[in-house]
Amino acid sequence: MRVKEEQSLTGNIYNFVRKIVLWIIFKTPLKRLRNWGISYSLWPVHLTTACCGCEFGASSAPRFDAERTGYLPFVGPRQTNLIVIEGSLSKKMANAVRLTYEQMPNPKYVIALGACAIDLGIFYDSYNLVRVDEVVPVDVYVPGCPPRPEAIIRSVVMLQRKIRRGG
Amino acid sequence: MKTSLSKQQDNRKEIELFIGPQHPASGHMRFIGRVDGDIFTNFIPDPGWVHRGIEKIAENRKWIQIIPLVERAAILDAANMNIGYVIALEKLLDIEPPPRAQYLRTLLCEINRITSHLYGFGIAGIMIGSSTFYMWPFADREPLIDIAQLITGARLTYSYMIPGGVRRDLPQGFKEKALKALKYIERRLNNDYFRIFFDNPVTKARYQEVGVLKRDDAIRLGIVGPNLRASNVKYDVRKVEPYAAYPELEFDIAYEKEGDCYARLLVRVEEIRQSIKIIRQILDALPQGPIIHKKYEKLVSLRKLEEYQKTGIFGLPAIFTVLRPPAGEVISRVEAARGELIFHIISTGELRPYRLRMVTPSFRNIVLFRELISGARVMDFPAIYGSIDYFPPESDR
Amino acid sequence: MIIKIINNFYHHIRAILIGLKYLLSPGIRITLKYPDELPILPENYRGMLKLNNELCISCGLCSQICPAGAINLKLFEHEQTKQVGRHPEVDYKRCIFCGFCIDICPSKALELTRIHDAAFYVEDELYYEVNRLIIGPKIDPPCMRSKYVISEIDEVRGIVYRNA
Amino acid sequence: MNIDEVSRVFKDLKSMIEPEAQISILSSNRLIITTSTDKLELIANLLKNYGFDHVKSVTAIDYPMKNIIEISYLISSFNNLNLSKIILTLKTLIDRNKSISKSLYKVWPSVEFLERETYDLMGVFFEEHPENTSLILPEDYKDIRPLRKDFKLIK
Repeated sequence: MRVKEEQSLTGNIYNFVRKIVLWIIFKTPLKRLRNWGISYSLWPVHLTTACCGCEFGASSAPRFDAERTGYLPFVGPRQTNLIVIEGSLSKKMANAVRLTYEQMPNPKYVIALGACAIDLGIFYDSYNLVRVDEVVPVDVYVPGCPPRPEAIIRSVVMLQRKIRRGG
Repeated sequence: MKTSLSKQQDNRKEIELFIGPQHPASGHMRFIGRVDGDIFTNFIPDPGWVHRGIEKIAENRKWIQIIPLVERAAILDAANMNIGYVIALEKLLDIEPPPRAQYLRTLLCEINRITSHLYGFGIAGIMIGSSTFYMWPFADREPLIDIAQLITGARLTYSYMIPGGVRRDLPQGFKEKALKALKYIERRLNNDYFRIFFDNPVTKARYQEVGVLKRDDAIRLGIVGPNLRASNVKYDVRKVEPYAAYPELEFDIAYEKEGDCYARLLVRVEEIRQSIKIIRQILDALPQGPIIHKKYEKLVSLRKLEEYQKTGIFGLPAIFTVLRPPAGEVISRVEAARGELIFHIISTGELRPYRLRMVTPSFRNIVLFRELISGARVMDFPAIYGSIDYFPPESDR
Repeated sequence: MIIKIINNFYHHIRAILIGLKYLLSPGIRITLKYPDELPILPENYRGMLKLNNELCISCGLCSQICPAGAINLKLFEHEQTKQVGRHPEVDYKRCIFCGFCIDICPSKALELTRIHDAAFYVEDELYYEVNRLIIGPKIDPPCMRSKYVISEIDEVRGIVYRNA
Repeated sequence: MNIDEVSRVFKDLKSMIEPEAQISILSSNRLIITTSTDKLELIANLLKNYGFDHVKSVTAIDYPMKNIIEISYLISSFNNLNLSKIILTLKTLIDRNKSISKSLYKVWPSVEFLERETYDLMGVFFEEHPENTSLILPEDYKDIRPLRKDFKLIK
């Protein structure tokens, strides 16, 4: 951090304090602590876009129990920080996904689940689908149709690693 | 304070209430309701949020490529979607699969019916706030999914049936594993589920005499599946127009008389029991023999034929890539987990179908939302939705 | 009326008791602790693909049958054997794991691996060229201390896990 | 279902609906009735009185070469177990450019969503249908309706 000397001595205290606070949050071990905290409290919004949602449900159910990784599907977009796009995304739904994404607080992450979400999969020439990439930025891609619940948990673990490495 | 309240009541207006599209339950779907107090005066389902255009895409695919495509309509219920299409295709090609293949198909369909109903229970449970009854059925699906995975090699999307037979024979030691899983699920269903959910006074208070569908209404609206049978109509495609190995198997049609939400759940419970009975019969009376029509058996390469005789995995013959069924029009109907599934296929003798019409049970049940929820209280909506066992991707296709 | 109240009370208590029974008995958990315990799936599970390019006869049937259009053929020359042929490339961005390509391959050049739990940060990594397909998918276990387990169906507990 | 019963139903229906429509047997459980659009409701009423109480499917098929759209109603029965073994196809042909047909909502309320879907995906307008609005496609959809043959998917 480079705070100019005259700035710290003369005037603009507000700017100075802001810079100091930003430095403490983002450039010191506090940032690591913050990332560590975020990585174990991923709350995906309950936005089951298509049929991969069955496996999304199964991954939260007792056999796989994704909650062990600190990941709990939750209802409102304001309280969540992860979107899991389960499968195909229709044009009608793309609007809703974008709206949900914009309502979520920062930092926010996206997992694209299944072939349909990544490149439309078996519906590659469909007239009513869009790729997830065109709607929201994606952090982790999971292939499969549908992906197994293990793969879903793996994607969550990978996302946690990415966040801890510095998002 | 009092006056203002009463004043408000005098000028009371109906409020428009939007539910969804962000995940009201299994998959997304929007409802537009008008509420007066806490009573829905009008309720309009608005589907189409998972529309992928399967009917149109099918016109652009080879016949064999449509098998995985129609499964994606309801991957919970893939085997039943699969068998509906394959039966239609076999009618066009005029071939009949060997008896062992018929039994194997029936076996997978019934396993799939159980897993699908258990999924429905889980969703119904979480919708009325009983998270235990979300966890239990979802956990108890898993042994059966494992069984299906042993046969087909996939968890949900099996693509198991091909024209003329099935792709794989049973693996070794399958029967013991399957019987164990059946015993487990039977014990859980008959004891634990009833104790914690179906006999629970809370459940009964939420479900009984809510969302009553009378017999005449059910017929008038063309409802299908367990929802129809809960209104005392004994219509089951497996009995009316038996396909696969159903003519040789013994089972009863599950039905209830009341037509309310509770009856709809009980019909599903009884159907699971009948499915278990069917699977037991199949495991006992599985005929020996080939799993694929002899016309196709000769068409695979020698190496594949060796593998087939050794491990029971039948490779697809190369002719399937250029399959051209003769021109014609066929209709097939099968009983999927959520009701009657219809395929209406027009062939012109080309590489691809001219038109494939797929009428899924959920789409025919969609009208229930309007009929049952109009007039109900707001908090009856989750109970009714859960009891209908509606699956949006299946409805929208 | 009183009978109904007693009946309701009885059923409430019964529901609570059965819930407590499953809560308190630790032996009946069926949870697979995934990143620590990796499942070994049954033989012939339809996972990711592997190509044996010496057996491939460049017939192109796999690409013709693929329902998702995920297999492209590409002219390929093997580095050591100098064998040339049009070999398949798999695009896992589209692959739906139906296994049709393996079943139709007349020379058994494509084989199944049971790898099923892949996930990627970068989209391009999902495209498997011939070179990578010959080596087969290399997916690291998600954490260092993972051990392999086999799941078995059990009459009492549903599913049990056994160390492999 | 034996063939005698089908032929009995066939004879009954034949005496009932001719000469307004033509009926033929396709196989042991399939009957086909072909009629014109303006007689559709009349025939449907007769069939309903005979015992066919619901519609299973409304299939519209586009034939751009002949400039027609064929609409088939698959009809069967829940009440009468003998009739429920039969699937009866009620067919009518309409002009492809106008693509207006008569709704059967008054006869069988079960066609409601099936006809709405046909309107949405094939662009066939059903007169006297209570709600001819889009069901599945977005409300502002302006293109050619997707199930028409001249709607091409991009590869």
